[in-house]
Amino acid sequence: MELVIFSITALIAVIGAVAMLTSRNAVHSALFLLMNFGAIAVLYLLLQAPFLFAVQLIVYAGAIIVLFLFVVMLLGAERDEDETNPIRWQTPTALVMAILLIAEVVYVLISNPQTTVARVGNANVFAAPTDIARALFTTYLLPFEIASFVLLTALIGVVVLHQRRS
Amino acid sequence: MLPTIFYIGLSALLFVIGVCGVLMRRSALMVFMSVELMLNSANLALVTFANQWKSLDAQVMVFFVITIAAAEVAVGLALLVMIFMRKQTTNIDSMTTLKG
Amino acid sequence: MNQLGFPLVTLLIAVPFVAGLVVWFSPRQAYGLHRGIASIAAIANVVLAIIGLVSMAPVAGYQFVDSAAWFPAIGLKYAVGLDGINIWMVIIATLVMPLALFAARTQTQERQRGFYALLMMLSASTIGAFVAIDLLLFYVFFELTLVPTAMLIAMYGVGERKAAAIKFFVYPFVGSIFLLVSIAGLVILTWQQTGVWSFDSVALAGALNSGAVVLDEQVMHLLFAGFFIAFAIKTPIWPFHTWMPQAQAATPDHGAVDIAGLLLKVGAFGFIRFAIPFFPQAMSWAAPAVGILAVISIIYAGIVAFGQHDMKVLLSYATISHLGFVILGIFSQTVEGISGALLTMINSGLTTGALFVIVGILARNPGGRNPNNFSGVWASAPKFGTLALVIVFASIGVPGLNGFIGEFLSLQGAWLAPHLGFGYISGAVLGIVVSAAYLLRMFRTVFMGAVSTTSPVAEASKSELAVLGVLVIAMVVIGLYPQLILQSMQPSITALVSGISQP
Amino acid sequence: MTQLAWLLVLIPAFPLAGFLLNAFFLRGERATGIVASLSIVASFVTTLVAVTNLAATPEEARYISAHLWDWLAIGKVNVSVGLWFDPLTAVMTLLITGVGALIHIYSISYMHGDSRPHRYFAYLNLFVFAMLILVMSDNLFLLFLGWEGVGLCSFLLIGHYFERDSVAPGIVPSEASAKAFVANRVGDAGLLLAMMAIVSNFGTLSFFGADGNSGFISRLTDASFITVDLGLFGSIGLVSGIAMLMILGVAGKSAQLPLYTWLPDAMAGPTPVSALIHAATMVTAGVYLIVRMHVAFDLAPDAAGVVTVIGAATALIGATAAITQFDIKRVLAYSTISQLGFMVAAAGMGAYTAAIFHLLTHGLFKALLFLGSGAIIHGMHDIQDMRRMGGLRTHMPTVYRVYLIGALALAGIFPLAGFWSKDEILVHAWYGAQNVNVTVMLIFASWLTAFYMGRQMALTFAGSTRDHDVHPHEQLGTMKWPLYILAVASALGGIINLPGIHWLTDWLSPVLHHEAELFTWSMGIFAAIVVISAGAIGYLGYRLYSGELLTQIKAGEEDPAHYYLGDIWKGFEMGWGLDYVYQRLLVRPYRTFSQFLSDVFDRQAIDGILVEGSAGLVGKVSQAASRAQNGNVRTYALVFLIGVVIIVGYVVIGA
Amino acid sequence: MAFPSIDFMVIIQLVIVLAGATILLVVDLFIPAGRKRVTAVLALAITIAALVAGNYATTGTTLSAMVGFGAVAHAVNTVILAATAISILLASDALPKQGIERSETYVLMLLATGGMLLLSQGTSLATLFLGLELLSIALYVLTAIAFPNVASEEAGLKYLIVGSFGAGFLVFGIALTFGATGTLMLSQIAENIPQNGIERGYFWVGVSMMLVGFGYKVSLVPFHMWTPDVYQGAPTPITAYMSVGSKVAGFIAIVSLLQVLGNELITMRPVLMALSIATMLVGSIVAISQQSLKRMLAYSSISHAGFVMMAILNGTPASIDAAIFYLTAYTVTNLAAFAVLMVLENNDTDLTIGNLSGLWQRNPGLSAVMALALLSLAGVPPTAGFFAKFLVISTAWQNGIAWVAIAAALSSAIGAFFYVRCLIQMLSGHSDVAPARIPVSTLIAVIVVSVAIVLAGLMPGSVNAALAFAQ
Repeated sequence: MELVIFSITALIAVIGAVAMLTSRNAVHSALFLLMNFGAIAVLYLLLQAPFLFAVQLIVYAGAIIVLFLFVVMLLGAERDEDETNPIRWQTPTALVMAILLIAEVVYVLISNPQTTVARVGNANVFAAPTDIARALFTTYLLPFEIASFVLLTALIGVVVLHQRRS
Repeated sequence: MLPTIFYIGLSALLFVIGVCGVLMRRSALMVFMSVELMLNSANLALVTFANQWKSLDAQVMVFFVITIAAAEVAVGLALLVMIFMRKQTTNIDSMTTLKG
Repeated sequence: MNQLGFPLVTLLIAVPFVAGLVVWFSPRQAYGLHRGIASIAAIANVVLAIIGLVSMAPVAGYQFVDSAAWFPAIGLKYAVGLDGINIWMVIIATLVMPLALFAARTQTQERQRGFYALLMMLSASTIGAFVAIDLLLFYVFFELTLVPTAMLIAMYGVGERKAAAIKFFVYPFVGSIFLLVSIAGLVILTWQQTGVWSFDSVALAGALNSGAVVLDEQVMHLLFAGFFIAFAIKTPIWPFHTWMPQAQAATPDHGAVDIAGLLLKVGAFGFIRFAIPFFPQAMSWAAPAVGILAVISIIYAGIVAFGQHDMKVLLSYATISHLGFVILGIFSQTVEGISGALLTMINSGLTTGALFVIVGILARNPGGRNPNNFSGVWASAPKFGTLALVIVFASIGVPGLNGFIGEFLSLQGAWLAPHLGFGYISGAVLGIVVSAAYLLRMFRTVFMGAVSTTSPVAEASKSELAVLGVLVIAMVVIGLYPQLILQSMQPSITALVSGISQP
Repeated sequence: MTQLAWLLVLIPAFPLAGFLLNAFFLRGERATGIVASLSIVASFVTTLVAVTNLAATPEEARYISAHLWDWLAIGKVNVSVGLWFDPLTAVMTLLITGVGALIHIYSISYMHGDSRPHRYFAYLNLFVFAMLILVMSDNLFLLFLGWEGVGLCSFLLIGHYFERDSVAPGIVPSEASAKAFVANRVGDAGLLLAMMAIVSNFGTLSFFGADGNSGFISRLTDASFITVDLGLFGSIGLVSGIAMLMILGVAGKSAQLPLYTWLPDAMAGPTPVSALIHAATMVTAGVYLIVRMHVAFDLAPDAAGVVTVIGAATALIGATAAITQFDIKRVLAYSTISQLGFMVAAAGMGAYTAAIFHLLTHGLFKALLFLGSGAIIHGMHDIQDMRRMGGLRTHMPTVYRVYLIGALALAGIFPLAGFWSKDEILVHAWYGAQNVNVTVMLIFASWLTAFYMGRQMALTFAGSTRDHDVHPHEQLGTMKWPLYILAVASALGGIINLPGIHWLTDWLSPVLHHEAELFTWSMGIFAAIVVISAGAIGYLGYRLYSGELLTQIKAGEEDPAHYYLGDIWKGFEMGWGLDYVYQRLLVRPYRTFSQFLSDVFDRQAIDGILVEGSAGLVGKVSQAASRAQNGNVRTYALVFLIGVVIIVGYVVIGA
Repeated sequence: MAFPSIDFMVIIQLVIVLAGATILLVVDLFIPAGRKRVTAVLALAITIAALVAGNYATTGTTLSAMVGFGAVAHAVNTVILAATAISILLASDALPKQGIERSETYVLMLLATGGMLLLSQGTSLATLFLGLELLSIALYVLTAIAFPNVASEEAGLKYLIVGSFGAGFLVFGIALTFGATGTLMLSQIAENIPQNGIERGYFWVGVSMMLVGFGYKVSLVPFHMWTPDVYQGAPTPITAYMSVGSKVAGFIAIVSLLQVLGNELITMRPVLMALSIATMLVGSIVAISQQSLKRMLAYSSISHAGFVMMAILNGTPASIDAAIFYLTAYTVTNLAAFAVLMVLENNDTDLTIGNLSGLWQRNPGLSAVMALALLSLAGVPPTAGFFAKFLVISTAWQNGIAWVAIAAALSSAIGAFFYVRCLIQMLSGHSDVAPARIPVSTLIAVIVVSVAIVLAGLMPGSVNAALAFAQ
């Protein structure tokens, strides 16, 4: 059962990713990315992370993708890559490297003697949002604050970059 | 009860696809999307491990990563829009005045 | 504090350095002041050096040592001192400064402030390199000498001064970096085996010779290679010599820079001071190859000098040729050879310095620096001509004058050395023929023949004649009584050769 | 030091003092001349005193030594500045100071009106000083000082007229002087090597040491068996190696094969200089060296053989060249080379006494001839070309007489000095060494000697003057007395070693340990044959050139003999073309080579390829790398990824 | 999970800087447009306050061991804050000259500084990650702050793309490391490094990816390619700031990362050596063919990064001290060089070597400073650069890794060439440009750094004293 759900969602995620990678139109890519994010959200659920499931949907699907779409529409930059690629060897080299990287990861995953097959998904620990909140405000207080500073920085940045020259 | 490596393999695959996106797409927008994909796959791995180790830390980490991702996208898009206003393109191949 | 009760050696460095600073920050128009301060400092330094010489005990090892902690974290000390070997380098290094200042009298006043300041800095750093006991301190001065010289060439030079200055700086610098690597290696390896961070050359030599530190051959050769590259380029030995003629072609005509740079024999000195006590086996191991290079330098530089049309370049090749003898003497690792090498360095300081003064005097005339533009100077300026004659023959190496003794001893030492032998000498001895060839050619073209109508040379001024005369007297004295110098070297050199680390 | 030692010091001290005075204080022509001459005369007198004192010393330890100061004391190199006065030194010193004094006096009027008389006399004094050091030094190192010192002085004196672009016959003084010095330098290199070999093997350069037999010479015998391995060149006995190296020095200084070419050009100097330096004294230094080192040559027969051959060959070559010359001084120059060949050959054959004997007599009559020719040149207003002379017998009778004596002496006509000395050499060659080839060569050479002297007499004095726009006159002034004295000396000089009397042999025996061979009738006959034949050939030469040939010879034209002998004659005239060969094979290639090295090799190969080249290589790499920096961020990311792949790959495989 | 005990004295500097930034942001609103220099002064005051506060900070960790403070952190914070102070001084003159009247610059600089401090003090991967991002995002904006200058915008975008690319790797690395060890705490990671099994694979891939994630920040080859473009495009004061600040911070992060490995460092050493050698050589080689001074300095900073790498790949305390010494020397030297550039460049011209000619006649003082900086970069005694170079080279010998030392020698040999070329150009050339005027605060900054260079060269011990090493 678990495996089935995993397989389906995984498939969707990969398809979404590949489609995003290949589709010529930025809007389509954004939508495929949305699909991928959704699939990943489902996986979060499988992994007993409901809070992150929510965050994923809200922040990514709700905010970031919308932001992307918004910008794409605003700029009308759907098809910005139609002129020919100036660097011919770029794509093939990139693919080769990507495959190599995959190969390395796969090597890591399969080569090692499976002393104990780590498993995930048993239900006895359910990371409730409250636990995460508590963690955020106790153990991870400082990182939390810093995250806020990061957002502040981004805020200032965006404002600065778009203030008109006086 | 799935082995961890299923999830890790998936996240790795997605990560690499994201990497390919950064390397192969020429619209800065697409590049940002690919970066988002990379971060997401990393998140997936984190969550997986969180579950494997029965530890919250990783989930908190994911939370932070999402935050950062948002911030980066915000700044990035702001820059991009600013540049687009002058260049009328988001294609990073056209941004090679600095070189050598 | 030393037996004198005042930091003699430190003063030797400090006096010109401070003088340089003062000149540098003095008002641009105070021409008299620039020259005055510089001259006073130079004279004072000579006096100091002579005090050191006379109050020196005839024993091996450093005297008048000034020592102070510098960078305790790595056991770095500021330690300077004099011994039989470097005292004479210091003497000459101080003596050439007044000579250089004398030659610099034709420097245009408007641009003389920085010139004198840099000259003083050069003198300070040169002396520093000679008196340093601490290895890294030596290195500091060793590289410091590059800066003022390169600046002098770049700012006051003639012709291709930019390229010359860059090459002058970079080429030896490249070598010296490998020296730095070797120093680091030596110190670290010593530290790992003895647990002591020390740059004290005496202590290091002691540790290496007493077997307290054992380097396996590979590492030893590697370290020695670092020392060798640095010193070989700085000396210079063929084929690392090309920076030198180019630099000297670009120095100002009056030759002050060349004279001040003459005692920049830090490279050859470094071989004696550090390479021999640290790596005697490696020296012997390398000697056959280096000997060949030295012989090539002697003959090659002699032949090239014969073809020169610029007297300064000719002289710089002559210097390279002399240094070939020096290197032979040093790598013989015999008492005779090392004494000869030191003596040859001193002589080349005196003789070539005098020759640069002569070229400076000639270069005032329309003829410039090309010997073919002159003729019959001996007739139009008899006194000048005769002095020039003696100096030329001193440089050729006629017995009775200083040049011969040094060369003879170097060659004799090399002959006695087990790893060199007469094969090298029979090659090197050709050097005395070619030197006669190129120097006599220059003398013949410039001083003999009918008096040139295009650029007749007037008799040199009283002061010039006086200066040259004094130099000539010095040459004759050294030539007839070299023991004057050699005796004071003996204890140190004997100790050096017998491998005893000096206390 | 004993008074005798101080006496010794005085001998060179006088000329030195004269030199210093002339160099720094005196300027007037007369003053300088007189001071210079007086200093040499004083030195001569001192020498006489010293000799008498020497004669008083016991036979087995017949030497006076004076140790002045330690010159070098480094490791194995221990050299002192010390003088050594033994019979050999005595005769050399007498010759140097005696002839020197005469030539100084002669110079006073010869150099009258010269632009730089003080320089001339200063150099002359300096030369005598150096020459005295050469012969009086008690060690090889100091000898080398004198050796190079005389070379220096010869450089200075040949170049005395340095501002002239050319003197007769078409020599550039500055070039000639440089040539002489460099040629000598080649020889000196050999001597230098010999010195180092001696130091390395014997640890001393002193000939005899303080006690007379602790020097290296006494130890040569023990070292005679040592051989040195020369790698590719096989191996050679130590002693003969040293001797061979010395031969190089001898060849340079005494103008032997293959280095004699500098001597004819050295005639660019004033004639008295030629007389003193290039005839009487300096050029004989080589012979002196061989005799001084005779132990080494006795121990090294191969080296001695080389010496003999060189000497004989040089004698022959010099003579043949002398036949053909028209410049009055060049004739004498080549004759000097040839006579030096006689001496060297004699020394090589072990006839050291004979060599010294000939050295002395030759010093006398060659000096006489040079001074005579000087007088002629002076009288002919600096014309040296014999084709423009002739008939001078009437114009300068005095010169004619003395010159005739000198010529006969040189030709070896009985009973003049030359006869005895040359004859002793020939006799030794035939009876002593029994070396037929050498004997024949030497005899032939002496015939030629007679011939060219006859020719010269004819061309110069016989007949009537050929060039009518010169008006020869004879006004000798102080030149007169030296000529007379030398004439007498060269007439009677033979006495000192007549067969049966042989004072010289006895005098030198403490040094050379030679007993005079007893005189046999066969020797007498041999000598008679030689001398008669020589006389005949000499007269033939005189007849030929004073007879009908005399009318054919005109200024600037070839010798009639050239018509018969053609290029052979020309070759003789060029001194067998050795000079030409050197010009073509050594000097010019050297010039080109050095130009090539300095302009091409040094700049382009060493600096251009090694230095700039490596720098340029880095530059190329740099440009390539900075082109890879194409400004496209995707490429940056790609390179980034490549890095990641490599690193991850390494750790995955490695860990 | 109780509320953690907070010892503010541990993070006092961080608190001052970040709080100061926030306050300054508000205060800035009430400062009229013409007098933005006041903002600069305030920012400077905040930085100096933080600098001083360092002496009162207490050693230890706090906030549930998310951050810590120690000798090394103190030293590094001092360098970072000093660099920030100098940069602010310089910016306050240079930015207005270039027509960039944006007082937020100082706020952003303070925020970036906060990020750096976090990198030096962080003891958890989370903290390090956030610190890095805080630093990066601030720097993206600062780089592009010279808009509408095209170069500046382009540089900003490139930096952002490469930066987020690197961030992706960092996060993935963190994920894997967590997967291998089950914790984000550096100390605990160090304790349970998996010895076998798949976890070991996770661990090493994770560590190397984190190395990459930090390595791009200090521009190790081959993650360096953004550096020249960004340095050239960014406004010079910002270039100066990031060339020193983010390098120091990034390296200290790498140091704490490598210390986690402990003995396992051996496994990583070949990689680190390769990185170091490549960085040293590529940096100096490519620098030769640069005409733009900023680009040249960018490449030179790359090769210097290689030198620092050479020191820290030993992992011994001594070598880390050497690395910090090197970073200090490099910081002051680079600041001096950039300061001179700022004085020379007017509005937004990109200076080339040619612009240096005749500087000696025009501004003797200025060219003296430049000469000092160049000599120090080349490592000529007696300047800070010399001892730095010597110390790192000697650390290379400690593990018998002479090859890195030789590569270092080659690199600085090549480097010497273009430094000296600038020097000679400056001394010998002639030009009829009017002498540049040195503004007051720049003058102060220049004097400070020059004194520092000479002092560190003549009395290297003083550096250790200033940074309070436990030598």
